[in-house]
Amino acid sequence: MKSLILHTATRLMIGILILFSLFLFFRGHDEPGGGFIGGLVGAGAFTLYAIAFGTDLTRKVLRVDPITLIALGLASLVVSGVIPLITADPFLTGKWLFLEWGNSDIKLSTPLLFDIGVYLCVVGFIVTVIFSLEEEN
Amino acid sequence: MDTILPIIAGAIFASGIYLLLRPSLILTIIGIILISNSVNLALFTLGRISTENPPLIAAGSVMPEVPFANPLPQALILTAIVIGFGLLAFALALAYRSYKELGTVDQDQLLKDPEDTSTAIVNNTDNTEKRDV
Amino acid sequence: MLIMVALIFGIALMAPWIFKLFREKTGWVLALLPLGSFVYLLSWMPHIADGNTVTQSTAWVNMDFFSVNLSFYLDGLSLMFGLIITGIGTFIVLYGGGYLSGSAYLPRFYSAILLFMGSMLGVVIADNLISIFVFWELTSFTSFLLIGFTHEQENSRRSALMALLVTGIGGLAMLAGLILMGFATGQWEVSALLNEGDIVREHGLYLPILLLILAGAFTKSAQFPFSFWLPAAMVAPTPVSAYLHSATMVKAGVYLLARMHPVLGFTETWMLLVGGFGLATLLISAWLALSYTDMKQILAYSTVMSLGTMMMLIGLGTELAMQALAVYVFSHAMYKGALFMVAGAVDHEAGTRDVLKLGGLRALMPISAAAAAVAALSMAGIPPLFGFVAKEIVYEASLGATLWPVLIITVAVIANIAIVAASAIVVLRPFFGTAVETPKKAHEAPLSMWIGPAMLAALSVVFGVLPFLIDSALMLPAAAAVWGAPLDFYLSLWHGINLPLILSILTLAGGILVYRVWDPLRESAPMKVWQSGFADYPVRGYDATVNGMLSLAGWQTRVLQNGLISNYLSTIIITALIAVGYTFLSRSGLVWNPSFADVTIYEWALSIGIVASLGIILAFGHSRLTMIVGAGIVGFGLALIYLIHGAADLAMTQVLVETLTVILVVLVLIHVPKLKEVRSTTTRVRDGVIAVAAGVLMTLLIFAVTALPFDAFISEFYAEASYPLAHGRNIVNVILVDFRALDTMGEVIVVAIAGLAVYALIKMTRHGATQK
Amino acid sequence: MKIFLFNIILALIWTAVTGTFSFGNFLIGLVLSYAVLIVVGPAIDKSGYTRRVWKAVTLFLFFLKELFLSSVRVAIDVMRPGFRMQSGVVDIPLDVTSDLEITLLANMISLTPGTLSLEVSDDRKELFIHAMYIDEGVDHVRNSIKQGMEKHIMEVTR
Amino acid sequence: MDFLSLSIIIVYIFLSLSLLISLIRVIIGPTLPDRVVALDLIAFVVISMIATYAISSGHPVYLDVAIVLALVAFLGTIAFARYVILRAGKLREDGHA
Amino acid sequence: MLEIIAGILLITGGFFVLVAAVGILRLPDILMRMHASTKAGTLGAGLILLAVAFLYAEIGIISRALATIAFILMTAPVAAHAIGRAAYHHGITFWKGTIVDDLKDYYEKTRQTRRGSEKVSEED
Amino acid sequence: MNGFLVFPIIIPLIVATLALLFRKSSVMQRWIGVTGMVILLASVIVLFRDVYVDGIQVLQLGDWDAPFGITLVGDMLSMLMLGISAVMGLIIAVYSLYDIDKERERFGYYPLLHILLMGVNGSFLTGDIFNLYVWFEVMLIASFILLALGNSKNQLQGALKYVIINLFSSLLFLFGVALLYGMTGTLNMADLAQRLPEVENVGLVTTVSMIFLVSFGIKAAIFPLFFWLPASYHTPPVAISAIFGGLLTKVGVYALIRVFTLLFTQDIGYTHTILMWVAGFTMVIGVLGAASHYEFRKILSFHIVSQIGYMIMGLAFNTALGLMGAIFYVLHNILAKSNLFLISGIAQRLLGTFELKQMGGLYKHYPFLAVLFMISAFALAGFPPLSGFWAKLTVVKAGLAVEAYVLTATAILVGLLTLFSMMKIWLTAFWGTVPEKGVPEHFGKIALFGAGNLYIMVVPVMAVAGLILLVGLYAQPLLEVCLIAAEQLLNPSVYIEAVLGPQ
Ligand code: NA
Ligand code: NA
Repeated sequence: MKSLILHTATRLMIGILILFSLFLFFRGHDEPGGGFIGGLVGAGAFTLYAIAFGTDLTRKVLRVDPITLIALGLASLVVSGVIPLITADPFLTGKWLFLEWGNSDIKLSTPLLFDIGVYLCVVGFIVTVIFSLEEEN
Repeated sequence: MDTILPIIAGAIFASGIYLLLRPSLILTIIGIILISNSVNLALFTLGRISTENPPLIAAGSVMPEVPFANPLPQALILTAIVIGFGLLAFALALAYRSYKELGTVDQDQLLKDPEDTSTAIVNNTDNTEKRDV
Repeated sequence: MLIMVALIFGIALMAPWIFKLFREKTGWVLALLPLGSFVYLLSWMPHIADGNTVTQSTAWVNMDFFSVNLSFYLDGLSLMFGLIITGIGTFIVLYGGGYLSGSAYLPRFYSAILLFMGSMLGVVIADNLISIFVFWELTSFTSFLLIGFTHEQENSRRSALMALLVTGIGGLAMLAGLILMGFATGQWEVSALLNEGDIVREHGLYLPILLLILAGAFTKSAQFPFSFWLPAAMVAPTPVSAYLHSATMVKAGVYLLARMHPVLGFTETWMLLVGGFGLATLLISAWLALSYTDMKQILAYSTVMSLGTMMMLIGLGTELAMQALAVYVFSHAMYKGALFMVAGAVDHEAGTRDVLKLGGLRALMPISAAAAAVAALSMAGIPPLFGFVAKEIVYEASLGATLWPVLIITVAVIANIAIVAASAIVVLRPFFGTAVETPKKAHEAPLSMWIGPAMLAALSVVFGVLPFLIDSALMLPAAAAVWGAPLDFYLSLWHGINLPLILSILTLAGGILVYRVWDPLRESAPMKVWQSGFADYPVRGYDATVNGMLSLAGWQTRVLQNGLISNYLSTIIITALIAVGYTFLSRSGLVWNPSFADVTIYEWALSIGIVASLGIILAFGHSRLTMIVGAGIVGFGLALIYLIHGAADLAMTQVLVETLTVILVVLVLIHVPKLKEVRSTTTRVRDGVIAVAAGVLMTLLIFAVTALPFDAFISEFYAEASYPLAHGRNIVNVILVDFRALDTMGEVIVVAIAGLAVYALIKMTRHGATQK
Repeated sequence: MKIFLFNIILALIWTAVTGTFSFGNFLIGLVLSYAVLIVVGPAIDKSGYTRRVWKAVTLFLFFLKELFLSSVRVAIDVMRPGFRMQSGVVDIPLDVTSDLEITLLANMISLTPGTLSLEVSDDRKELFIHAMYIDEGVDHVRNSIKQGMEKHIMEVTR
Repeated sequence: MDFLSLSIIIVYIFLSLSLLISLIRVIIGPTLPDRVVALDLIAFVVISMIATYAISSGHPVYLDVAIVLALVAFLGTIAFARYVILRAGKLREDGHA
Repeated sequence: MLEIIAGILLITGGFFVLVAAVGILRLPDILMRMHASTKAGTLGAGLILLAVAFLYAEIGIISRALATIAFILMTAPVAAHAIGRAAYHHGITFWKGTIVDDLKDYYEKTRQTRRGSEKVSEED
Repeated sequence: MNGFLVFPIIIPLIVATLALLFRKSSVMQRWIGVTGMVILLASVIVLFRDVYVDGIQVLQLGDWDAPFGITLVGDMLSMLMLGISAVMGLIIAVYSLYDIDKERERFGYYPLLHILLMGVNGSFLTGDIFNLYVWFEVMLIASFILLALGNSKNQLQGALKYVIINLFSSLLFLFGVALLYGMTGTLNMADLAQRLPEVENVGLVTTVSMIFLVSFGIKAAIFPLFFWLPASYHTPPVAISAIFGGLLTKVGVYALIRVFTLLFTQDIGYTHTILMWVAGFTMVIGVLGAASHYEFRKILSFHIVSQIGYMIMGLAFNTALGLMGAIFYVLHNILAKSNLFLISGIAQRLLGTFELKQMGGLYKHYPFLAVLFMISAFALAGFPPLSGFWAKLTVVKAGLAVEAYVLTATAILVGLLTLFSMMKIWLTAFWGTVPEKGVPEHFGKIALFGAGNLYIMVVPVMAVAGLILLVGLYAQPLLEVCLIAAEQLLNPSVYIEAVLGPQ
């Protein structure tokens, strides 16, 4: 959409939206948020950008083909589910790694990887859809 | 027992059903959106509700504050919402593409498949690609 | 015997390749197969003649309450039929090679005819009820292929289908009958069933069993009114007609009833039904034979007449009738086979089978003429041929009928008069009299084509003169098998002057008389009425049934499958409403104790807001964007409802999805014009009623369920396990990524694929567009 | 440089929204915002945001005042029966030039008394606003904006 | 009842009224932009309601929903605006009006 | 004390939201209504969020409340601009008190779009 | 616990993911697509053996005990369904190598096919009613796009009906799940089977069963809910038609069998009587629909409906023989119906049309194809010694055993009408004369195994025809496992114990 005001605002908003989406994503295991919600907000950022600047520019910003995002998301889902098979646990069993770093502890886990997959797929999905429809204009 | 939510769910469902039966595809799709919402609300209600604490465990605690809202229906609805969204996106794209190819969104014209109504021969080779055999 | 049948099937399937090896000589090579089988069966004859039976059984499917054996049972009856099938089969293979030489489809013909032979042999020697049905169906199938041999003609295809459907439905009925009989007795082997006759006859399901099995037998054996398919099947090449439609397949029904006679027979119902149908068939078809001039049509109706005779004999249910049956079946196979083959030879050589266009072929085709003459004399029942022996004993049996003997014998004589005339027509007209110009210049048929008729004619003479050759060896065991107990009789050509002989003379005289007046008779009004009544109407009945079914089908398809989603949907919704609503009201009952006491002010506001938005959506059908706005508000309202009941994640998701939904709809609506509602008010009111009913039903169901006690034990487990075991404080998220992660996985896949799907839908160029 | 600053600002926003003001969290925020900037880098215009924090604060307070006053005025007008004001679409010649300045101005105009930004001309020389109260003339509207909001903004950005 | 509880009730009443009044504008339109403006306001009402509920329920965690709503409501409005403009252009191309 | 401040903020905020609602119902044309919704709506929601911040004097909640206010301040005018511009393109029936329309002249000059005062057409 | 149970779900997912990552390369797509099917089949065979030897296998996903986590359950019914879907998957994948064009490959045909199978397999394996809903949706979305892939007018028209009606059906399903949860507090099907009998309001359980009947009935295409099927299945490329016609509706049948043997057995006199009515009408209406059409694939589509009736009939009897028949019918029908679709595709390649009235000469010029058709068509009509014979025999026997005479008679008559419409195809396309106009140049000149790549289409058809013959001639093993499956279904306590542990 051709509007200087919208363009400028969008440039500012996209960073904030993506950051906010990461925030929602990372804390999702403990507070409202998670892969979907984070992914939806993240996708909202690119949607806004696509509406404001068109899809060509948005593709440049995104760099990755959204379908590749989907594929990567699926891959993380699979990997997170398959990791426990190494220890002969059932598919999708949660595996956790607790790292101490400074005074904050970092939790790496297959559920987190799983949620990353969710995030990527959701973003990939919405961006694909928006791009496809938007490019019809 | 909550009385008002089942009624709301029923009302949304009824509206959805009515729209589902409209000739315009777009309205049909809006009907699907509404029905989807009503079923989610029904699931929510059926998990039994009251104004309770969210199913979150405060820092330093190992259990949510009781009584806490039933988390399972929430998770199920979340799943259903996202699935519904995916399907809806598809339905919209399909409606759009159909409009582009067929020139209308009126099912009375658009979907009146001649083969459905008669046993007459209709040559429909258009979906088959000609390759050298 | 399994090996024999399997071998036949195996070689049959290889016939096209064998053909590549032997070309024109293939018939002679392949004829070794039936011949070998014939010899094999013959080798059992002494054993059987001594009153023994042979059973062989291989389990096909063997389970507790479901077993099917590939079992075989050789006794007098099956042996006789087996010999007929393989014996005539030998000649037919040879004959077919000559008749169809040069046809591109000859290899397929060999396959089909041998497959048929294997199946037919299976029918008569199978012991297990289900395997009988299996072979029975295979004969229908192979017969279909053979009738439709000249498939490029519409007529052939139609006749093939007709035969398949008519015998097919009978076969299916028979299957039901056989299964019921199996249930009734617990026996699935014929050999064992033969001792269970009393159980079956006294069983409550006797009549249904009988009717179902009769349906199978009558259709297969072309009993009136199901006989029409057989004359129609004469479009098949002559070897097929000769083999299937006179010598073997059409006798399957006769075989079946003969086989089942000890089990199902001896009741008044049996006699009335089997005898009655047989009698009617023989009378009707004997005279129908005279209304045609095509040799094959005449022979076809004479075959129907013979089948009627056989049925009548089975229906008589006396010892003598059983003897007569055995002899009649055997003699019929020989003379009718020979006559058909000759008819085919004439057609093949002269180019027509119409007796009016033929004459004096005797000189050109001497061997065929001789064979035909002998066979026809046998058919007419003239001594010293075997046909005479048969006719004598048939008359004798008729006279011994326990029920209405006078009627039976009268009908038999009247019918046989016609058959005598028919015999005369098919021999005298083409071969004798003055020579007539024929479409093709006739020559004697090749060896392969005349050897069969000649041999069969010769056998008619041999067995006529020397009946003792086969009476105790073959006829007696066969008759005993049908009777169900040992019998003792012998055959002879000359019984002295008795009533049957007098009747035979009467018949002969009458036949000659009828032959003399055949031309005017054929054209006479009563004959036309007879023809249309008994030949044309059944066919029209078949057509009407098929067309009726088709128009019913077309009508119901037009009504139901009318192409409109909204009609499909309303049908589905109404079905759901009725199924669920009726069940609910009749079996569960309403639970209705509303209480709005604890509804808070913001819940009221939200509810009013949601309902108002629904109103907007419904009222602004002309403005889709307004509807979308309304739907958005409903979504926000729901998000708030979720939120105030403790579902933060849900509320966020709802808000996000609702917004993105609106965006998507808007992106699509940019391109899609709006549509005015064109539905009538009636339709809209109807839809409104459906919708309201659906909504009310949903509400009531939720009320009814929420009135039940609820145990949230799963969620309690989640609450306890979420932090200690799954390391998460947001229980909803832990459910999503851990407790029920598989759901989430599936859901994400839906979304992922939806992405691909939308991409493909929008981006893919229309298929074929580039080619055009 | 500006990107780096933006990076830090984003990291601070991160710590603010996460509500954990620890160094570790700030680092996480820094890393995440860096990642974000990698993603959205091309989207961010090189020219563009304030380093004059105190001017910004002044501007912000000025803006809050205007917002409140405008709301009160609207409230009064809304509640009062009948409408006596005169309104219209007015063009404002611009002195500010950069995207950020124009956007800031336009947005602030939209949130302040009786004015609403509608369009910026292609040559970025004019801003079209809808003004609710032009009872004192079009020029008065123009002047009050140029002397008020635009001046404040330019103090921050120049 | 303390002052806060009273003010919460008053706010709920205000907000509920606002919601219903905005709905009237949605209903009466007359143009799509009118309705979008109303929808936009409804988003503000809902944000306010959520914030109030975060107070009245004692669960500030609900505030996060308000943030999310604040972010995405904007997206919706932009999409509508875009629709109106594109649609107007399209109708013009199609030779309407 | 905090509770009193929060209560006052709440009521004031609620009042402004109500003003915005009444405004969009009462004001005579769409641009006029947008004045109400943008300004009063933003202020109302902001005040209520501020009340939350006051009431839960925790850094996490304050920062979130302020972040929300910031988002609203950032987005509301942009949204208003977008929809106002769209409304103009769609065709506005200005109320009788409208005395000037410079944008119309600009559009005519640049032939960017059809003149705002003419109704484009059907509702969609 | 049997960790292998998850393989039929994750193998297709991994394959699809790889295929997506390599989506630019047509060669990779094909290799991945076909190899994936082979691996899937191998994994199913391993599982099948486990279940055959050791009885019902269970996997508690995420290591959360039932009923808290999601349980995968492999009983004999699941294994049979998995087996047939893996076989068909491989067959279709190979057939697709020729039938599916580069454009469709580029837009993700192979990943979609695998995801479709993943949804199907998940539906067969899951022991959780909500998870079943999820797999249904996975299957649906994949089928939606496979149906529409290509965007021809026919496809879009068909897809719209398919999509909207199936969306509605899914929502109904979800509502049913919600009600079940509201009644029992659980979603695990074994747990549900335990708790549903304790629900005070028995009539309410029966009411909910009707919701499931309607919802699954739509998927299974029973009367009067089947309209979407004949309106859509004839529109996509043949490979897709085949997998739809063969497999997809059977997932609905599977679900009906599952819930009406495990969950809804409290009022059999009512529910299963309704099933009988449904069965009868479905058979008749479907076969009449077939009789009234003259398009190859439409005829086949209507027969799908008709034959669903037989399966429902076996289910309605609720006896070992009936269920065994129903299951056997499902398996047989998938083989025969898919193969007929595949044959229609070859015929179309040769003659350029699916319209019977413009077809002919196939028997004359392509006798081998005629044999393949004969085998499949007569199998469908229930002729011995082909697979359909055993299917028909068991169902008819079961019907007579429970004295459901009218329904059995209907089934028999419908069998005849099935034969009628199969012969309609035979009489025109095969026996009929070569049409004078519109026949492609190559007709009669190219051989099935000669020039071109037609053999890629013919070999899979041969394989299926071989299976049909094999199952017909050597039915015992399959009938036995169908019986095991039926007995497991009739004795849910084994299932419940396997999932929830000894009670
Ligand atoms: Na389906
Ligand atoms: Na089928």
